[in-house]
Amino acid sequence: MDPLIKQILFALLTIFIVLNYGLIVQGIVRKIGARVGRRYGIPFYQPYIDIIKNYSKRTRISHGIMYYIAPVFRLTGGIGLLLFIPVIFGNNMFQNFSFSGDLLLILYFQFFGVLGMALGAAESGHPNSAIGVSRGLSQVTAYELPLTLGVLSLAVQYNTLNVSEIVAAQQGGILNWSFFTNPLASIALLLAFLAAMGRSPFDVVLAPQEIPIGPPTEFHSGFLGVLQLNRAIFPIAKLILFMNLLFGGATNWGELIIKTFFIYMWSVFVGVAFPRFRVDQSVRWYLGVPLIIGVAAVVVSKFF
Amino acid sequence: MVDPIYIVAVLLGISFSLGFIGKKSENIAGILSLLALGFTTLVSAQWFYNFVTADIETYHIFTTAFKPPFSINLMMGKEEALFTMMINAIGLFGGLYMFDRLKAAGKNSFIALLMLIMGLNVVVMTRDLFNLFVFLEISSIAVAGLIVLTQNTKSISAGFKFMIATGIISGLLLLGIAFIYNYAGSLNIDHILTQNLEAAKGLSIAIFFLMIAIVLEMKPFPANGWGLDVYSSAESGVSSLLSSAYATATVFVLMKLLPFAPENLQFLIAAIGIITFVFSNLMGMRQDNPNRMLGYSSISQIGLLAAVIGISSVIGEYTYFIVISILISHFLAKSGLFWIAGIVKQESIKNWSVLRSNKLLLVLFGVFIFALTGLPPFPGFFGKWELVMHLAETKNFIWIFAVLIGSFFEVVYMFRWLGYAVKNDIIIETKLKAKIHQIIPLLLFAAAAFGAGYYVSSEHPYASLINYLPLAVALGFAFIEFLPVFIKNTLAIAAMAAYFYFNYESYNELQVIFAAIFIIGGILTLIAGYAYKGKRQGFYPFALMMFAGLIGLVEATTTLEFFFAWELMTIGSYFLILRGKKSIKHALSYILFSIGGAYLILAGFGLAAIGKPDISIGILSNIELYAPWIFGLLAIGFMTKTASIGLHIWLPGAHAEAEADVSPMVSAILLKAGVFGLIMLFLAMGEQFIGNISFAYILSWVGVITALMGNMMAAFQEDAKRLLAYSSIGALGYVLFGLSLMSHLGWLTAISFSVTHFMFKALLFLAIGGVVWRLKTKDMYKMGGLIKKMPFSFISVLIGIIVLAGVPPLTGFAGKWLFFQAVVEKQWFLQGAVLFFSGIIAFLYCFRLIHSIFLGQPKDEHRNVKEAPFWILVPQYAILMVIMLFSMLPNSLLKPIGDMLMPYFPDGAITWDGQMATTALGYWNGKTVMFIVVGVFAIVFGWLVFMNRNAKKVKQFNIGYAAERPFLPETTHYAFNFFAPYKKAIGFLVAPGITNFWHRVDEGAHSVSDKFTKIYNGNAQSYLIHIVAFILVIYLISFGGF
Amino acid sequence: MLRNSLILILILGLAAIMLSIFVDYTPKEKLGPVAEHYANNGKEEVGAANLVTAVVVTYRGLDTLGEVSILFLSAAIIGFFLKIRNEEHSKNQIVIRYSEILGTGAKILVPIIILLGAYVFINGHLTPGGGFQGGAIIASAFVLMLIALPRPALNHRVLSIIESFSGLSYVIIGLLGVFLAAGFLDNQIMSLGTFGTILSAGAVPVIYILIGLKVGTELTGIIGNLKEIQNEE
Amino acid sequence: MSKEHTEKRIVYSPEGDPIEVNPLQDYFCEDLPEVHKASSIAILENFRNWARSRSLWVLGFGTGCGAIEMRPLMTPKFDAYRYGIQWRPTPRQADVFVVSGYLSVKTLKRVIRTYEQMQGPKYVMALGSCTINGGMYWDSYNTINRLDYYLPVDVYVAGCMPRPEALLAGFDQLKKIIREGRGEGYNKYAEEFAWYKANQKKIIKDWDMPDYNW
Amino acid sequence: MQNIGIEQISLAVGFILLLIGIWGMLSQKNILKIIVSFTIFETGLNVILVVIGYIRNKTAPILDTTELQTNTAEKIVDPIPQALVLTSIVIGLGVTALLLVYALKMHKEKKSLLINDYKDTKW
Repeated sequence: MDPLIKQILFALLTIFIVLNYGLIVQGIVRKIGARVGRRYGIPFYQPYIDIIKNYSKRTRISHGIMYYIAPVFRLTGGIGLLLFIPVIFGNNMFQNFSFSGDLLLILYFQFFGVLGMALGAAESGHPNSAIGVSRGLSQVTAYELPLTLGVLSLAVQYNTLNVSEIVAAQQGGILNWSFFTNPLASIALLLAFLAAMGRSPFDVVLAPQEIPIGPPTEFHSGFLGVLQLNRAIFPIAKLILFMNLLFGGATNWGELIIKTFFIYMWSVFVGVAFPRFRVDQSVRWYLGVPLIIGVAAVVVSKFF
Repeated sequence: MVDPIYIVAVLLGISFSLGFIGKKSENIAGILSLLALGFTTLVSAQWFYNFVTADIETYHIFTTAFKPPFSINLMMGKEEALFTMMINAIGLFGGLYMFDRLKAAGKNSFIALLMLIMGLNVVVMTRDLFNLFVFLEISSIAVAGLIVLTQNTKSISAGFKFMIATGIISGLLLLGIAFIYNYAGSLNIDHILTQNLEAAKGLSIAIFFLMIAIVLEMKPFPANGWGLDVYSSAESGVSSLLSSAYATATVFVLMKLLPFAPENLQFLIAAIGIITFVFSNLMGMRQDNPNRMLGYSSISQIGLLAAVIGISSVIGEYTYFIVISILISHFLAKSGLFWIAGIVKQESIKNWSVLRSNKLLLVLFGVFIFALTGLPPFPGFFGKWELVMHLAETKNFIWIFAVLIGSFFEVVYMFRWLGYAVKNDIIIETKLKAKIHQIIPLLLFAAAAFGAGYYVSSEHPYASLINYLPLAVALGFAFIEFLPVFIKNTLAIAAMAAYFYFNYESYNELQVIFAAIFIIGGILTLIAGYAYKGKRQGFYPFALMMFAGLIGLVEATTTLEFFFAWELMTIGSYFLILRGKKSIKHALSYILFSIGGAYLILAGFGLAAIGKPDISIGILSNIELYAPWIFGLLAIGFMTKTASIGLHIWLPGAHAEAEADVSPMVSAILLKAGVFGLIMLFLAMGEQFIGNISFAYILSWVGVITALMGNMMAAFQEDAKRLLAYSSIGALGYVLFGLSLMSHLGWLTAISFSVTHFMFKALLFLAIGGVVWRLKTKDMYKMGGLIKKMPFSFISVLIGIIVLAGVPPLTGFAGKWLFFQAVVEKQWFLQGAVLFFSGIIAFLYCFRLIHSIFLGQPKDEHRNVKEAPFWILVPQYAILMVIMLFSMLPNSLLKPIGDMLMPYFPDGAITWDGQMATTALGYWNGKTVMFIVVGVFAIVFGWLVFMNRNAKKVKQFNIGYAAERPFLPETTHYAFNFFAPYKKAIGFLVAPGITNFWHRVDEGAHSVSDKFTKIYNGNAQSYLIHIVAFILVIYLISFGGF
Repeated sequence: MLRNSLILILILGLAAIMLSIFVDYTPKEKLGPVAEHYANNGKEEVGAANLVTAVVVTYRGLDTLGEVSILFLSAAIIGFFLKIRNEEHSKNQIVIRYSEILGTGAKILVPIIILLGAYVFINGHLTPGGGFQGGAIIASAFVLMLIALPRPALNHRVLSIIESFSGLSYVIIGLLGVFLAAGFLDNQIMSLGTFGTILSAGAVPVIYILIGLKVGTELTGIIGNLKEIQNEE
Repeated sequence: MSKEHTEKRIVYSPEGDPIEVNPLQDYFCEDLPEVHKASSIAILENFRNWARSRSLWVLGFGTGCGAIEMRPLMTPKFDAYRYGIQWRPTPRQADVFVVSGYLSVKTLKRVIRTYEQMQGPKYVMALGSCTINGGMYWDSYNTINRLDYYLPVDVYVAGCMPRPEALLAGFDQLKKIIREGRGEGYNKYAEEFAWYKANQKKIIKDWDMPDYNW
Repeated sequence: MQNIGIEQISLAVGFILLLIGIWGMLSQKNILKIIVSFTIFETGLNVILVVIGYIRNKTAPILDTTELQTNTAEKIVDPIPQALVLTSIVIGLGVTALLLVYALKMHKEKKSLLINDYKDTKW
């Protein structure tokens, strides 16, 4: 088989696995949230039904071309991000397209979807969308700072920006994980991760009552369906990235699922325990403790 | 050749014979006078010409049959020829200019004019002290007469002050002469000097009186209130005579008598001169009356000349060159400006907008202002250059500082004035008409200013290397201003293309890159100029002048050429910026920062040239002395152009208010001049240290903070072009940081980012310019929903912001990727993190830009707007093509730059494998990223189109609006204060501290200026007290006691 | 008070400077080099018995030309300075009372004074005096006339023609020196004549006559102008 | 907002040319709703209906006093989420409109607008006797009596007020209706649009919307 | 200072006149008095000039006797300062005349001869 075709097929397989895993984990997480609130909660497969329902809608309206293709940007951003991350360590095929670029490509490609989505939301002409985008972008700038410091710290530690190499360097035992070898960077990254997942207390972007879920407020039917697909893939891609950076990557899908699930749980636990921050609060918070930790991480890894 | 004695004889003869003429025949009197002056001008011109071309010997004129010292003799040397020529010319043309005024005052006023010129001629030529005194008296009495040409309280009291003051001064002069005679037994200058007189206290006091009287004639600070009052109240033509002729003669007298003065007195005179220069210019800043302002300027220029003459023993043989070039500039420009002031007749410079009704006068006004402030190609430029070079060579750094700060003050008020004339919105409904006899002198003097510049530069060993061709082409466009824009634009593009085509082979790679940004970029932005209708007067000469300066920078081989080009570019861009709306303030701050920066560069070059045989750029690379200083001065100088933090406040306004195609020119292209300078500097000087800290390290933080602050301020702007302007500040911060990394990757980033920044900033500014063109507003919140009206502009902006934000897969990412490779390699993580942070902030304003303008709710007013003009779109799409090419094939951009950098930074280069770039740390393949992204995008898009094939197209208010319906687009479009929460969180960072700082500096300088001017209280006696006190103080300093 | 003390301090300072000069001053014992040359050679070179005249008219002739120009210039300036009002207010002149005795006396004295003046400038190269002194004496005659007589018939036109004529002639004589003799203002365009007689010293007497005329008319003109202005009050 | 915003006005373009603005026409899509046929592939349609019935997104719009009875559905005691019932803040994403109780004329206008902004298939559930016959407000000058004059109601839940359990029963009923393919209320609305609109306009005096709010 | 003669006394008088003149110009408020002070100043200068040319026990430089015509240099005072003083006087005359006219004109403008009243141009 042509290696390229093979590669593409494996990429599709990756996407398929991640999509399903993402949807299920979404359902489970919501279930957990319900259980914390002493409810029974939705069935774990509810996200599937919601997506099918949304595709089954018969009417849809369009606000314009950017609105129309915004979900495409969003999903392309999610899938692309996934494809640029080496998923399974030691498996050539599940490296997907990570040969295209290193960690920096991944960090920057996140914004591809964000930007497209923001544009689509803006074109709907809904003020709440624009407010949401404003909040979202503001918050992004805040948490990217500790994130970058953490990543830079890791880059110093391993002297590379190649994700596969970072994973390789963490092999050989739990204590080799960056989480243990570089705790400061890990803390900075995990704090940044909270907002990156967009969960409480950093979910003011989507505040459902105040600005009816913000940017996607006008999206519906098939458009919303595409966005929901992305909501399944994109967090998992991020989780895989954090897993690769901090927790030694995964050598098989089982390991991947376990590790990412626990990383996800971190944000879930924080989310169910803390109320929502206002944007300025979250921005200030990120420019406080996490920033200091990030700076400390960089300084420590540079000089020690 | 005509004996110079005829100058005296003819002037006297004619003035005596005017008595024969009856009262009604003033015309004849006037014409006779002018003929006489014309004759004398020719005589001295002829002498000067022969001195220059034939190198003849100095000619001595003996009166009576006896040789000096027994009789009075005159001398005609090269200097005398030049000075008398200037004096006679100003007499002739000043007389012509004032012809109707003099005529109205009667034939006797012609006598005063002739006598003044005659007196000054003899003052210049004579070699006898007492004769000097007599003819100086003639001149000052003649001036006192001319002052009352217009008789009003002001002029009469000013004349009285003048007479009383000159009375005391000439009394002291006579006292000095008397006692010199007492000790020397002779009055002949040469004779006295050749005697070896024993140093008696009385003699030295006599010499002191002689010198101090001459210095007082030059109106030193603070004993000069009488002079200022004359300048501000006399007829403009008379002021021009006083400033140009009288002052010129006193300068010469000082040169002539300087050998009398002991060394410490010479330095004292120099000190007085430089203090006068600085303080008069400082006080000039608060002036509102043009004549008085010019008076301050005159006094300051003469003070500078006194300073130069005073330290001639230090400067050496170049004193003459410096004095002449500064003096000629002052002479031509000051007379021209006084004359124009006489035509305009406005008491306040704010009302000078009336000058706009007469284009010719406006142009002349600009020429004179530039000549006066010592900008190229006028002679003052070369004078200032040589002065600084020689002061540096002799390590008189405080003097350099004083010269530059004084010049800077002068620039402040001169350009404020120019700004008012070109742009102030006070409309005065009068059409300025200048009579032909007023225009001719102005035209001739303006032409002479250019000619003098050429002459002076040809006298200079390095200035003669300057390539004047681009400047000549630019000036040539001034003569075809009557042609329509289409032809001029085509010609301009053709000229630039031809220049590039014929020259690019002689450039090295670095030069090619920057020449390409400057020239090709220039051509691209010029294409947008086709969108303009009419003649677009005043655009092409300056645009081309700017490009001439830019290409001159690239081609410069000596520091002089570099500085020349730098100033040229500043002038051109200043006018381009001044063309914009409400630009008056911004253009002023632009020129102030530019000139301030240019002075720093000048000082840096001066220091660099210490002990070097020549001034080629190469000297920068082997500097033993003061290297950190030189580096610092030059770096700060260049950073004024790259608008680094602290020096950036000129940029937002200047770029934002400019026209649609000027904004990209100044923002995308012009800023790269600073980058080029920095590159040159770094290449030549490498890393420099203050103590243990590397300059590069400091600059890296400057760059980082610039990037952060620029981007953050951009996020909070309401004005689209201001937003882009702040974004330029941020982007140039990146470049500065890249350069300061001093590594292969850092430089690769900086240079490639310069290219990329050119592309996206030109794209964005053109696109936004097109929008502003149609919408006639720059406030983003007043726009909205324009995507449907201006889809092509939208695509430009979309691509532009994606590149700007550095989002893959477009070429902007290359810059970001390289940056972090470089940062990690260099291990400057904190800077890297802040840069990343500021890169994210770029998203804020990028989104805001596209959202507020193109998305959201369209406004009712804009329902019928059309797409931006075709010719503004053309360059955008040309740039888009290139962006796409570079995005697909990043190595087509990066590899040549990398190769170019190999000689300088051989380590840490990128290895290329097809489009795959690999560094020690990471890798990136632009092509596959592009394919993957496009592939995934296409599939998802197909899926979505299939799902949503029957989507219903709705209108702007069909939104779920909390069960209500929107009522007005204005209230529904969320765009004003878009990042309010963000501002709430970290808005304190963008408090306008730096702007406030500069405002305080400005206010402080003005209030100091105000305080100082208070000493001129208008009372004649106070002025006399100043004079006496001045004499006493100088005496005490010079003798250290009584 | 402050101002006056400041002035006093300044004057004391100046006085201190003057004192330094004064202390340093030693009376001359003999002539300086240039003066010595004049004393020894003046007779042969210029031929004027009055050495001061020799210096004034010949050796330092250019200064004298300047002096004449200054007077001329002052007169000219005063002329146009006062001119504007002249035209405006020439109607309402005030008649000043005068004394008959004074008037008659003046009429007698004026010609004599003029004669004296002429004598002084014609003999300027021989005896003390000269063009300036003679001119001043002539002018004093006119001043007397102006003060003593009610409506002095001062013809400014004539004055100005005499003034211009003498000035121009002076310049021309100066230039003749360039053509006929050694240089500008050389007195040897005419023969030096016999030392000590009226026709000696070459052009010096001629020049002094011209200067005398010129100074006389110029001073008269200045005073006449001032007087006219006063009449307008 | 006053009425003047619906009247024609003149604005001036940047060049100064006058532009006439007709708010109701210019800002809104004027097209009328269409009937959307169900897919002819029965199995596909059944699958979709199943999905629709298991994923009922309720618009969070409390129109009347009954809104207070919806809140308990989210609490642990009733937990409607387990039935696939969720609340959405925007009509665009909602499937079910619960008209909770009495409906004043003022609110009716908003309800109509919101309903029309939902995407089909969409369902209306009416709570309480007030929506059936006016209930205790039967003679109010300001409330409507019968909701189905104005909107196609799929399920009525009677009571004043119905308890949350009754609501759950109502949802259950709605699910059944949907699964049976009878949840076509929005098609009915499109078919008899003229009648509904006439009724609506008869009672709403200050009609300042387009006929159909897309 | 061993023998104070006529030269020193005259010189001192000259300087004192000079200083009185300057003092007058600096302190007198009346324009006419200022002009008078100026002439005093001029006179002082002229006195000084004459003093400079003076040589004790020598005669005027007028060679009207044959005795004077030989060895002239040892018998006469310096003629040059005398020539200079003539020029200086004439110049002083011209300036004074002009100043008086100025005073006249200023008085016409404001009907005042106080120098403090003429401060129209300043700063």
